[in-house]
Amino acid sequence: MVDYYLITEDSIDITEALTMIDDPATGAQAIFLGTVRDEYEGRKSLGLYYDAYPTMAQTHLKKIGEAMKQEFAISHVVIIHRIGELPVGAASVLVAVSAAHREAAFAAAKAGIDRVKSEVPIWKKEHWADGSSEWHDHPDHSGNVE
Amino acid sequence: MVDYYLITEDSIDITEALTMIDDPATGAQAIFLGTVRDEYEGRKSLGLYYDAYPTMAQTHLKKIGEAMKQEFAISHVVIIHRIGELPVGAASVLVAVSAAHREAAFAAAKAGIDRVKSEVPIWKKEHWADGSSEWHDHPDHSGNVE
Amino acid sequence: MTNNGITVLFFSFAADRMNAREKIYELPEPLSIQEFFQQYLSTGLREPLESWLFSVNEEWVDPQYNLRPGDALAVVPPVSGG
Amino acid sequence: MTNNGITVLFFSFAADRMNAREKIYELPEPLSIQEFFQQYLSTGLREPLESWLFSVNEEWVDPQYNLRPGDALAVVPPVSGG
Repeated sequence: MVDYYLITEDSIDITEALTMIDDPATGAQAIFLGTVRDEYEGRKSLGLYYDAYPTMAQTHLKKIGEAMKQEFAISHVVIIHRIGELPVGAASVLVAVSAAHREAAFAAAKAGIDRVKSEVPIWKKEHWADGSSEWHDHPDHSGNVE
Repeated sequence: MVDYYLITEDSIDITEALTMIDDPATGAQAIFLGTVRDEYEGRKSLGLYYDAYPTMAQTHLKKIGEAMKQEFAISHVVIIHRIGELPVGAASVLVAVSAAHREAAFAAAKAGIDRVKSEVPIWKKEHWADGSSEWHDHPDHSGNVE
Repeated sequence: MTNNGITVLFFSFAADRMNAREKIYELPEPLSIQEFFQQYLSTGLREPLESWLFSVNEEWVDPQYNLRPGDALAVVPPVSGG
Repeated sequence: MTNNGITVLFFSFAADRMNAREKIYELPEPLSIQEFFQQYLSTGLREPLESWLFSVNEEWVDPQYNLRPGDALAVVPPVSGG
């Protein structure tokens, strides 16, 4: 029955997150779990490196969670973003929400992950299967390797 | 990397469900977990008894999952509904979906739980804190105890 | 069960009203679900035909379905899972 | 760090281009972020001022912000988390 926001290099524990949002008054838990894919825009990938401004990113996760609680009829929020080197299949981000009813839980979780992806100072570098690497935010975008 | 549909009296293991929908090609997992609340329509509750037509209910869960895979760009589905006596806080239903992208994952999970709640032959009886019990589907609805 | 026996399944408050989750009925003549319901179930169930869904051998059927010996008929109240 | 030193943080491809995640600059005179960027960073970062967000001491600021000794300035590329 707490809200919790974390930037971490450790693996994400979804069971622990569910314990944190647990509340006898809530009947609906919506959870989004983002994992590292084996391809991006059709190109094979081995994994991602996540860079971050950790203190500011964590503060921003909290801002997002507090805004979610203002905007939606939800009870508790956990947002965790893992950083560092992540292989394909590893969980990079978790947004977990508990609410009395499912409509609010879904809407809040969706808004939460959208904002995490667009607002939090975190950057990812793709490790392509051909051995090169590329930042997703690099201005030369696709094909460039620096 | 399987689809899985189950009616069970055992507790729901979300970690196991995530393993089943796991796939290196998917980056988005949306999970809905329904739990037993401590009140219903403002009245204190101690828990729920879930009755079911188990074989038909499980067939129906599979139909719902297969329809979700037709309608949304998702990879794998797990739907589990627990039946029997459940105390407040226990998980009664899980819908877990993996997809390449989050929009499809959220839309499919939402559609899935909506259909589970409206279509599957499962019925719940509320155990009120005053010691009486009442079926949610009872025609006399609120206040009646049979 | 004799040649003309059908098994009927009850759930939720319907099982309470029938004091049974499962009953076997002997039908002296072929009946549709609608006819069977009026003759054998309506008094005990106390809700009209329109209140129920029916399945036979785990497939949804409408009340015009003609019951056959050995059928398992389920009398299904409005669902309330989740 | 002397009295006029500011710390500048770089991330992602900006850190690659600057060959550093953190640098300390000595400012002989007070400068806004915009002025500091043009004199000290634009050559190395190779992207115009408009490409970046800035924070000072972990609060977002605009490029008109006047840098003060001891400030920690972060040069923030478009985010790509999740």
